[in-house]
Amino acid sequence: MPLFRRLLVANRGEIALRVIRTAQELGIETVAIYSEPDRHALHVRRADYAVALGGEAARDSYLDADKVLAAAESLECDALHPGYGFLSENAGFARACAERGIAFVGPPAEAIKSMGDKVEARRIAAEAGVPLVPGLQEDIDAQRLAAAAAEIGYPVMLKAAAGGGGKGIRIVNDEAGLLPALELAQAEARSSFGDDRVYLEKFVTRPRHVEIQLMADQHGGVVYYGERECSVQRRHQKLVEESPCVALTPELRARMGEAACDLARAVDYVGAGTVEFLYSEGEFYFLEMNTRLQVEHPITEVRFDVDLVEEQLRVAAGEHVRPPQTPRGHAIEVRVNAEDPATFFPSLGEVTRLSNPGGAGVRLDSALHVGLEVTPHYDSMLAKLIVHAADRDHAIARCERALREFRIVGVATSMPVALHTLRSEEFRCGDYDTGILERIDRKTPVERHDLIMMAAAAARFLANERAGTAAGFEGKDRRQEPPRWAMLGRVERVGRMPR
Amino acid sequence: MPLFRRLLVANRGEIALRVIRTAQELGIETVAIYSEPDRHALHVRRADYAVALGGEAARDSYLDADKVLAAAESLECDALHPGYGFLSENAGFARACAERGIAFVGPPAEAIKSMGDKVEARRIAAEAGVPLVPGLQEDIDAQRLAAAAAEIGYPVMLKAAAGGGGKGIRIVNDEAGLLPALELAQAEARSSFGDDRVYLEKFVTRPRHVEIQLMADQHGGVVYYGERECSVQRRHQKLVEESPCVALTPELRARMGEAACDLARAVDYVGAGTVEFLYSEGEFYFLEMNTRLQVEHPITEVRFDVDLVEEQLRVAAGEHVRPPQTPRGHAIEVRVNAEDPATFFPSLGEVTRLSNPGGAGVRLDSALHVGLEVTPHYDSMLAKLIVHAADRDHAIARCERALREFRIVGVATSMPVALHTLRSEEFRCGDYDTGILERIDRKTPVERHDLIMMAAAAARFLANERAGTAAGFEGKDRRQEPPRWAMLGRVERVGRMPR
Amino acid sequence: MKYHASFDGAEREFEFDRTAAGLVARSGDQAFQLDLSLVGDGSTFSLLVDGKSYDVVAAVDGGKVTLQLLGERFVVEVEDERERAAHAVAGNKAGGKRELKASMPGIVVDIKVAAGDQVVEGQPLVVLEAMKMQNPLCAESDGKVVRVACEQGAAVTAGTLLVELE
Amino acid sequence: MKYHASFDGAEREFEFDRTAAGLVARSGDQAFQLDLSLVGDGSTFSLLVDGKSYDVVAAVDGGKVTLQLLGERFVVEVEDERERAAHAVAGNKAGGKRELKASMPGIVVDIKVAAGDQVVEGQPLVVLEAMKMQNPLCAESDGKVVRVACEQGAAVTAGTLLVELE
Repeated sequence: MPLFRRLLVANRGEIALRVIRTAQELGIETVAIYSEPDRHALHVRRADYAVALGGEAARDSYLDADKVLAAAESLECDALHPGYGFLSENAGFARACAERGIAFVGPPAEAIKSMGDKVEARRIAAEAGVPLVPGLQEDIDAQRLAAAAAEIGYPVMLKAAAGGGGKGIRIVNDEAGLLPALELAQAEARSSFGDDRVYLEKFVTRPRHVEIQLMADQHGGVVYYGERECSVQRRHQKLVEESPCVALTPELRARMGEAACDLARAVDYVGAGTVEFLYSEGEFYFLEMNTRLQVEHPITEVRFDVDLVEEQLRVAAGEHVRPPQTPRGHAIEVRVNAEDPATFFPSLGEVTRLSNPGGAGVRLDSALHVGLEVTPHYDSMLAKLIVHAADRDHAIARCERALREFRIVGVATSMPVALHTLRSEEFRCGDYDTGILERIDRKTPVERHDLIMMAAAAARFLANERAGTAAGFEGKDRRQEPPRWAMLGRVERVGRMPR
Repeated sequence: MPLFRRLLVANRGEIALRVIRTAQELGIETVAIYSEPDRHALHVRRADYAVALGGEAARDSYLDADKVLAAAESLECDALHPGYGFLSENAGFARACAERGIAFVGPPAEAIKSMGDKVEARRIAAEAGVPLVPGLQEDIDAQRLAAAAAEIGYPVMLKAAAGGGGKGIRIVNDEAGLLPALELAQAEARSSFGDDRVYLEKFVTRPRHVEIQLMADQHGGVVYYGERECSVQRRHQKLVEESPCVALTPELRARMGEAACDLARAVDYVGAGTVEFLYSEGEFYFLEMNTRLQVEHPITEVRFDVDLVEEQLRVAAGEHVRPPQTPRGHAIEVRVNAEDPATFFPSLGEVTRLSNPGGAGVRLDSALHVGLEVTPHYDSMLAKLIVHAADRDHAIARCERALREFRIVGVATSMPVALHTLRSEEFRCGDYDTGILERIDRKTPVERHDLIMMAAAAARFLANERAGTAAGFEGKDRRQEPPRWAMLGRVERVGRMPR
Repeated sequence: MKYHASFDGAEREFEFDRTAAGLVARSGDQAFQLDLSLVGDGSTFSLLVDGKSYDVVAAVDGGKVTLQLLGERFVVEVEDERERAAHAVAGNKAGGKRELKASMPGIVVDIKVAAGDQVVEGQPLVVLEAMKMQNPLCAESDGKVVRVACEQGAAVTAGTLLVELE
Repeated sequence: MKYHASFDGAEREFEFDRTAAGLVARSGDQAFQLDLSLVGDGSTFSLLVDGKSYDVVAAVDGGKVTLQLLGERFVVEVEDERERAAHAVAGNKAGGKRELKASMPGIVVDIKVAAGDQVVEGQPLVVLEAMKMQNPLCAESDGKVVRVACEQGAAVTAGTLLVELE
């Protein structure tokens, strides 16, 4: 008996395909939903059933809870997997599923709500004994501030309570600078946000972003599967993730894991969740909890030999969590985004050729196919390349090798940025932090110039030969093929002479 | 310091690419060799260097030891990996490498020679205490025959010493039938082969083909990595392999493993080797030893988290063997051959589209690329699909899923045969033997007829719509694209409007 | 336009109508709601039949459609009305000589018949070696060998006449 | 035919000769033995330079060649002799007005300049939101804003004129 009879996959792209794959392997029927631009998408073609939502923009399709619920009900789905993004952290949607008797493959609405409210989440974390960045949030006056700063230790930060995105932050290096900085910060906050409240927080130097993957069942059981290091970020978008984090000791790892599980227990959590921490110099501080599957979950899967989507479905069906196996080796994930690697601008267009990486220790989670139109409607992530090897050095080398093999023609991708990261001394030595991407030298070495320009000139030379009728013509001209091949793909030629 | 400076990969196709990948990950420079039809092959494009051998047929290129050695010397290679097939089990070639100071990544010439001579191999195996199929090979007369048959137990086989390919075999069920059968067999052998010698062997009922993967170093160390079950065969060509073999108990597995290691020690073996056994009803019998990497080695790799090519290179460089890790889960490999799945005829042609399987637990070892010409010059194997999952049921489901995802257009492949095997009750229950492929029902169920014919009619309907200017035209007509796209691939459109 | 499909001994006729509500396929007294859409790679189409999804690779070569569907490969004969009418006329004129041609390039390693032999359907006539495999080429129907047109050991290309039958 | 390539501030001239011994590329006083061969997929070629092997994906768009090589992406300007001569003439007539156009479809979320402002190379002029990302569009060289041709909040398509400069 499968865990569920029929699962609606309320997402698109690689994560929809990811969920469909595991569901099918477990004998669960799958239902895809799709917006108008996604009619040909792989998740539609690979699911057992597909329901059109209409609309182009996310809010008219994948974010429209009523449409999604109607699709689930029309096909009599008994479960729904939200993936990540879209409706995955929408407490009301989770509740609506439950009300309709559809098992929401995620935490209860209350847990989503608690962790979605950042203030509430901090409060619960503090109560559960999870370390927070030390600071002083309330009742700020000069005396209390000085006392708190002395206790925390300099440098400290003054942040505008109403601020965000790095605005209204002042760093203070010693007590002498504290009061002048307070006045300036309050003035700045008033003019910028019309609200002069500020708060004090420890300035975490060289922070690393480290997160714990956990899984909780409906019976109070909680397990965790080690950590992931996600410090290679640009504008808070992760680009390269690895597991384990080279900075953690087994003792720190255990403390972080236990803290994450304590938080999950505090909100009666069920399902897959990730607790994000800032890590710096032997200390870790709670950032937030993501109440869903994380993009980078596969690096945990390959190390622990676990299928986290399977575990999600099991606990959603009422099973107990299973103890994780001992992790093995080192894993790295690279997110492949449709963007110009030099300017970071989104790159739109049609994927016209595709050559996937393969071989030992390489996993590709992708919804790429030839003919895919990359449009501005959705996220720019095209694929995730995951590698696994016996140790970190081999994993880095394997990831480089796979990146060289992976060829996407038609849109530019962020792969070269990942390659520069993997080749950088800072990443290789492992002593890096969330600022690494800004520091990496991405210039082309001068000694490559000859090769690059020769290859480009050779491409034009070939194109000219191909276009003309010059002697020395190489390759085949597709335009001269008999038109019948062009009908619907080429006919499979069984036992004919190769041309 | 890498293990070697520069490695010549004396092979083509997926195994050449397999070796190149690991070598590059270990920082070893790679040199590809290629015949004329292989100028565009992936192993040529992915290696650091490439040397043309000239010639089309294997004997004029990859089998020409002089050409291969000249290539290795011209690029100053300090090691050579023979892959499988071609020169990999040629003792003279191994010796020629050694004489030139090139490390042959394989066993010493003497070990290749001993195991390559089937009579000698049986003799050494018997001396080393490895079980052979019980029988009577020499000094056959009626009395000795009857005594031996009684000891072995009926049924027994009488085989022509000069025979082969199943000819000249008689099965005898009881003592009464023995002498009449001997006379007939001798007469038959005389008329068929001009040689009336026959020998007696136990008739092994429902044999399974089970083999042990081992690795030996230059210091007498030998380890083994469990077994592989390779009973899904057609004309002695393996099609689907799995690990572990469901028929073995841990005790039997250990006995087979120790027997294989004893044989390796008996011939001072070095490197990767496979000892093949017949298994039936709790007993196993030595068949032969393959003194090279085996096609199906990846199912061992994914279970043991080991890179066998890396281990080969390590022991070739003089390192000690490393103790294998505890195996995890279940693995299945499917060989994807270019052949018509209905007639088993070779399928030649050009690969015009390719869509690779992906996701969790899926590995593809392949040298396929769009534009590949499948010619009659070489082996028909195009790719190997390897899946790994927590248990056998999940592995079978994952393999089915991946086979559905894997699309090759331009040549027909054996994938549907593998799919029928995986779906058969005989394979699923695990109680199968080397005769399984002949017994599997490959007929299309009648309830699929409607769908198949509708899809085919729809394809013609679409093709007609596409060819004409009818209303309701769907999709895009590539023939109307601007000619500049056709030059050398489509231009990557950064930030243009999608059409 | 009607399409006549035949596969594995079964036959069906389909008619496709693009209506305001979408595409409808009719076969006998059955009707299916279809959504049919070519993927941009030129060889794949997505087929939704009453909500069920199928990912189909198709190669159309005249009246022969080769499908990849659900991991399997099916070769289906599909004629449209006009072709069917034309073939019905031509069919009446057929019969007489038949030829066995090499279905792939290879080497003739065995010839199992001689001129004048009676053969039955499925009987191996010639063995061709290609890609390290021995491939028996068999008679497509009962008949008599008129002429053996090849020699043992000869290298032949695909399409080479090997045996003439009647 | 000579080809003039420029990349990242560097320039080279190449000439290709197909000789009996193979293809030779000459650049200045250097000569390279090449083997250049298009793969059947139409966008990839295999390049062997004195035995070293490179797998190159190239897209040629007029004089702009976009390469994928060794895992990286390079955009190289390549002119042949004739184009170079033609451009040298045209170049002398250029100068004057310049335009900032939307490099992608998106929504104008911020306009950072007004008519009459002096701007320097690299200075952000307009911020365009696309795919959940804020993308600053910057001045390509120093100059003066003549006219702002867009409004905050407007949805624009790729190529829409946003700011005129001189």
